[in-house]
Amino acid sequence: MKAVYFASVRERIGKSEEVVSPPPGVITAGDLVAWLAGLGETYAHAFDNPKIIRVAIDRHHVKHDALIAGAREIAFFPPMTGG
Amino acid sequence: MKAVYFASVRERIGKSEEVVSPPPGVITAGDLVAWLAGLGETYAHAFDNPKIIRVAIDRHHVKHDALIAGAREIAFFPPMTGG
Amino acid sequence: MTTTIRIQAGDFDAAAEARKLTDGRRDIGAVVTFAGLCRDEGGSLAALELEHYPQMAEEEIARVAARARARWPLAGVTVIHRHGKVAPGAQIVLVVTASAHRTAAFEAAEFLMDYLKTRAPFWKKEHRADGSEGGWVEARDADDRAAERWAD
Amino acid sequence: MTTTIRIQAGDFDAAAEARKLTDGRRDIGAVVTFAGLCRDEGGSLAALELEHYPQMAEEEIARVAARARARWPLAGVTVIHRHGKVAPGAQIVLVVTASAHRTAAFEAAEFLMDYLKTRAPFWKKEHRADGSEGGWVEARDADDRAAERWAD
Repeated sequence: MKAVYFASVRERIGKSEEVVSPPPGVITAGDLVAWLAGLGETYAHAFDNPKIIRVAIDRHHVKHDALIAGAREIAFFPPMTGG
Repeated sequence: MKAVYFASVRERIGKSEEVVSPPPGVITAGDLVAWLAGLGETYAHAFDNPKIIRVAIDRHHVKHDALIAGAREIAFFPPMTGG
Repeated sequence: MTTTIRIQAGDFDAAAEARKLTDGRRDIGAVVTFAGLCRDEGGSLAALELEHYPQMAEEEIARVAARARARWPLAGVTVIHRHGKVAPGAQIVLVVTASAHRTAAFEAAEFLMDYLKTRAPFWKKEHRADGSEGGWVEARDADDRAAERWAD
Repeated sequence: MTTTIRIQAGDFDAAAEARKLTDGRRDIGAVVTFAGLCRDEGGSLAALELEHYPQMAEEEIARVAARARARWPLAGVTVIHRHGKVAPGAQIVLVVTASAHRTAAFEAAEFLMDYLKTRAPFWKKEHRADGSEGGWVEARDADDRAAERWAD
């Protein structure tokens, strides 16, 4: 699946998107955040406060307990500040 | 003092303003409404529902218990419908 | 702090009025513009005629604007109210509020409209499309209730 | 019922957008226009840079607009949100709502702004006037609370 990053998450990881292949035990959006945080120093920094990270699956906001099965594009970003 | 009338009150009385000289017992705005209502058929019609009549003394909204002593211009009109 | 109040027969340019409040300023984060238009009531209305109490209208709107300024941190307030005959689709009233933050601008604009409705000395008479004489528009209890929610 | 949603780098003309909602109609009594502007924060800000999630931004705003339409009797809704760099004093976001009555127009505009603030995928980064690197603007709890008041 494609992971996309925005704002401070994008800046800290140093890329705006990539294809990721999480292992079978990664079932929810929250699992995916935790797994990404373990990919290296930049990821650990991007997800150092996982509770505030927002997740969107195929461009819909979801909670951390949402299942990621079947997702094509999962986005990670801090709380929004538009408007 | 000058009495000025607006909207349905003006239409029913048939004039927009006049000088009135109420007797000494007319002390409040409400007294004045009651006294005006007795001036004739058109006035009785204009003030047939005195509770809804709004009064302004020298261009400030007042309640019916407001004293009219010293007033130069007293206005009578139905509830407003601007905006 | 700019306060503009105008009672006029002619139309107004809402955008130009909003621009006057913001031009050259960099501390305004929110501009709320309310335009009240004449509805044709399903085709039954040919026009509205707005009667007003000239001197008091301006003074009363100034008092309402002063209350809004005292209650919210506003960078500017503009109120324009037309009188005379207006056709369906035409503008009747304009309120513009500018503030650093949106909550103040929104609340002040709603407050101004609620108070204009219940305190500004204007009365609407209907001219009917079928040529029959229209009556005076009745005041709405809903407008009184709307104004009451701002009671101090 | 007209719904217009645009995400664009360029500026917008609030008055022209409001006119598009009302032109040729005689059943609209109230038009509320909200324009959100970039503040200079007492001179410390040189510009804001707005990052966004392109496809989702438009879809999410459409979902928010659909909720507003379901909740209030609206004749039209327009939402325009800019991305990229904007200077102090420049416009960032526009919401226009049109309805027969003012309460629906006001409430829907406030609802749209509250939801845009908390659900539309946009992020603001500051560029400081002194040349130092600005940070990402922090989300405000007040915005979350503002959105929560509309909970069904």
